[in-house]
Amino acid sequence: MEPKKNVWDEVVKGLKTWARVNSPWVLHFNSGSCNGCDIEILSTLTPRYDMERMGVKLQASPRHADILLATGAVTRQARERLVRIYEQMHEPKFVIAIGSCAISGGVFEGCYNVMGGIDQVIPVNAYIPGCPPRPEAIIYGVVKLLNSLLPAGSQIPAALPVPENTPEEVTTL
Amino acid sequence: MPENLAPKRFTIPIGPQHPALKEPGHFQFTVDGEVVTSAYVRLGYAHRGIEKAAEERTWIQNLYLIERICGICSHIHAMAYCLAVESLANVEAPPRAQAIRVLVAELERIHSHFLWIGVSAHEAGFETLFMYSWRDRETVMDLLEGLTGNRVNYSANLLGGVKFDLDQAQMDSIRKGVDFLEERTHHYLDVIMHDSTFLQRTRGIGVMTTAQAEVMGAVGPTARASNVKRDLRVEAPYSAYKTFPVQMALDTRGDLEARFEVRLNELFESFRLIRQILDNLPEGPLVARIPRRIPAGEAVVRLEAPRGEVYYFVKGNGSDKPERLKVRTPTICNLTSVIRLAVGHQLADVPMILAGIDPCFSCNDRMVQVRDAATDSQKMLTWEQLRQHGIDFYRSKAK
Amino acid sequence: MNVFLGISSLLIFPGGLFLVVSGLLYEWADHKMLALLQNRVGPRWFQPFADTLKLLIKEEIIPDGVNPFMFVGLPLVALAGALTAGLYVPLAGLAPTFGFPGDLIVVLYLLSLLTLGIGLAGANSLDRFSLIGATRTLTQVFSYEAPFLLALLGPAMVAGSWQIGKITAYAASHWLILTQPLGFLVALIGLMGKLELPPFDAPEASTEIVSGAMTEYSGRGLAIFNLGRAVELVVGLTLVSAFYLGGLSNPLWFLGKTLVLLLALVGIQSLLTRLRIDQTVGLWWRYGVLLVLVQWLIVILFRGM
Amino acid sequence: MNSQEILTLAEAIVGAWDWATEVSHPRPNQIDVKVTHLNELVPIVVGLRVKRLGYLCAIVGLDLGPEVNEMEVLYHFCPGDVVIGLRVRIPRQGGAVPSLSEVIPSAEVFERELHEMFGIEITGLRNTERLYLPERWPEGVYPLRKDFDPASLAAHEGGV
Repeated sequence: MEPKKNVWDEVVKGLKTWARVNSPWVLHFNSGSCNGCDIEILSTLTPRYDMERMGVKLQASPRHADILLATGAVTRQARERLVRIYEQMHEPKFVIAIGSCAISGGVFEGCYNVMGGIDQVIPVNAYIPGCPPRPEAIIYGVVKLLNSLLPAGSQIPAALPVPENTPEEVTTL
Repeated sequence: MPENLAPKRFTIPIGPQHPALKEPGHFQFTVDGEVVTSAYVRLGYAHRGIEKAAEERTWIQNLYLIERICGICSHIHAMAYCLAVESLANVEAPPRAQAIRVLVAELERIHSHFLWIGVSAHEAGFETLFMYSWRDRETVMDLLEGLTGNRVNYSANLLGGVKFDLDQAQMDSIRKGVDFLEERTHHYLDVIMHDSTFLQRTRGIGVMTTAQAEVMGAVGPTARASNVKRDLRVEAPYSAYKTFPVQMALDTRGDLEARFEVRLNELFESFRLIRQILDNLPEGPLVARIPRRIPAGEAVVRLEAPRGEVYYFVKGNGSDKPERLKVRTPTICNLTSVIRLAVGHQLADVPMILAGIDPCFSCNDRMVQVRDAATDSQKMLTWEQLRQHGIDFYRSKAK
Repeated sequence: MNVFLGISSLLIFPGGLFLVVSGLLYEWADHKMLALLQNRVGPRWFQPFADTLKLLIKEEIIPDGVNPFMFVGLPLVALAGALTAGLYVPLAGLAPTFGFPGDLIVVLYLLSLLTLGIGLAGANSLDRFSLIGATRTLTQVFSYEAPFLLALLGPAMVAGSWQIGKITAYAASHWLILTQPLGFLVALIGLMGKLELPPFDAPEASTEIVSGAMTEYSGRGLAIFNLGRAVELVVGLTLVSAFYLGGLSNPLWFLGKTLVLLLALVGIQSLLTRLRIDQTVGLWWRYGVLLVLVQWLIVILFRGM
Repeated sequence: MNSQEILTLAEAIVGAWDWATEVSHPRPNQIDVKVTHLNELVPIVVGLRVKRLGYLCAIVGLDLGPEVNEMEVLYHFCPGDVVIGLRVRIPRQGGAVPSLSEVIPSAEVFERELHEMFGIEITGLRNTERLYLPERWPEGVYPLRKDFDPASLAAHEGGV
């Protein structure tokens, strides 16, 4: 028989996910990228795209971060630093592989010092393709990852008022 | 406190993951209190083995590989590679293509310098300048996107020419964008020369004398800030720089403030050049035919990237794959000199000194300078060994 | 009845809950104004609440080579210091709940208890960044503490008592910002030093020493330290505005005054580059102390006449 | 000094009295010098340096392949728009090249890359630690040689 739904558990679980979804602190690690993706990540924090309206803040230490934005095909030298950084992060943690190098090694696939994608080293929750992906794509990827944590159907409130005449499919992320 | 950690001195690892570096580089600074006593760099985190990969790809496939050596100066790398291959096959790109290449190179220089102003302001802790300069940088990113379709890695080059053309509307939008950027650059130049707290972090810090810059082989704005006359666009003009000459922006003080001012003064030069190119863009085709098999031979090409002189060496053996491709990037020359400058400065100045040369590890990681034994940074060397090694190194070097 | 009133004033109204909530809201106001000055959109109003709640439910890791009792205890001590300081300060423009002659010194001591907690937390770990961060935090305490205290003692001298209640009563009648402008300036800048707002944020300069003393902390420890900082922001703002901007008044008008003060802080914050630790100490001991002593001289001469 | 003067000056330095060198001009602003005796390399470089032509641009290693069993090291000095190339041929196994780091400090970096990528011995180089290959790169494996195959790399490290 399905356990009786205890209202108090529901509220606590809802509160927890609400907190995690609305304050995703981000850490960026470049494991051998051509820094095209890195400057796009930085430009998501600057005035035009500004991820802080979603609560995203670039953190300095892996201990403070929830999401690891990993870019670049993992080079042999950066490999064990990436693993150590991933282990230093506290649960619950997520990894987003940004750029085609992070997904599959991209144009550097097959180079002797490159291990290929990030998922060969640490588990990855979301992939954002592109060389480099546009800042909008990075924001879309992060928001999609956050939406996946919410119970089905609900979404993060759009941080900006959506102008009236925008077509339907644009507003539903 | 465990005993091996109660030393007078620490080794402060900066990197490979560090908010000061947007790319992986591992610097170890031994500090006595707040003063740096010895410094060395261990890079190689962004080394992907591009030179080997270039030997297994055809000339055309290499173009896409070369563009991704560095995300910020991808056009300069592609342009250098194309010039090298064209000189091997002694094909000359048509004048219109050369002018467009120089136009995109100058736009990229603006984009790279604005990016650099923001990053080094962020290193100094001046967030507002970081936010403002990156907001203005979006203008030049839009121009580049309008021209080539992509904000970064815009692959404008083809072997023998350029991929796109400029129509009147694009030219007007470039002119409008350049006017706005020029007015903003005046504002930033004023901020950098007069903002007292910013001057406290840049004036008289990381001073490099002309002799030091000469001996250490510093290149680009870092060298020009120490009055070393090295600018390939003036000394050895290539492609369209012959028809559109450029003046060199020089400074004599050689400290961080001078490096800021040289880069900003260079921007005015780029704005003037872009307007000049737009006014008299030569007519003609966009691409010259180039054979699939490039004849055997060697070619050396040197270009002025935003960070300094980039050197390309290509050797072909008549097949459709290069036999050897060598790239020497500007950051490695500046890095060896700047690491020696860090000694004696406060730890707080070190990120600013590193940012002063606008390091680009992705370019640079094809090559690096390692000074300490290949020890894993986590293994605790006894501090005494570390410090002694540092001091011996510098005493022998200074002889 | 009196016990119930005491407990509720401790826990609910001017004490714990109200103080923490207003601290977080002030922190949001600080970030939002800073973002607007940098023409960014800035965080939503519930951002600090989400941050604190998320940090509280994060996994707790106690790194090795660290004294676990201090690792867990120090954040609590820091928050306790800040909360008790809140009881003696006229929050929301109402008279302070408790008061005794000399409680101004106690409040300032309790506030620096928070900074001491952060310094010790940094020194208590193996991580080199927190060691450097701890030394910087403590050196900075010695730089702004003296001028800040002297600047606050200016109004105390004029009011003739060291009890906050009496000083604010005296300040209600005459606006001390007009008579003691230098003292107000040093108090304002001293507040920025105490809260480690840029340009005085060398102790957690992210681009040099990751996040200073807080590098090893995450989860509960970091959340409690951030709460302590937020409460310190409220207490500091109410203290300076109560002394210099005309004492007590109805809560809405008092809220306006503290927000204007916060706007001034944010304005200075966004204009200046982070100063190196030796430059901050030099600035305080060269100009801070000088200004405040000149202010004292004027006050003594003027009152003496 | 315009490029013509630099060219004649470089020509004079390199071709002076009895250096065993063959000078050629593959391109207008370029001099290519084949240095046959290894021990003459450093004196020529000192000569260039003294006449202020010694801005070392790069050191290029060329593997001419197992059949020719020879390697070539190319030093490029680039004062102004002139490119002066010193070319030295060494045997593929156990070839050694004198280090220029005493004369030109910035050469140390280029030489260490050469040593690491081609396995060419550099006599007199102070530190030859691992440059930009990872710390656990197997000894004796030189990636830029023609006969390098990545499979051997995986076997060495167990596919790290």
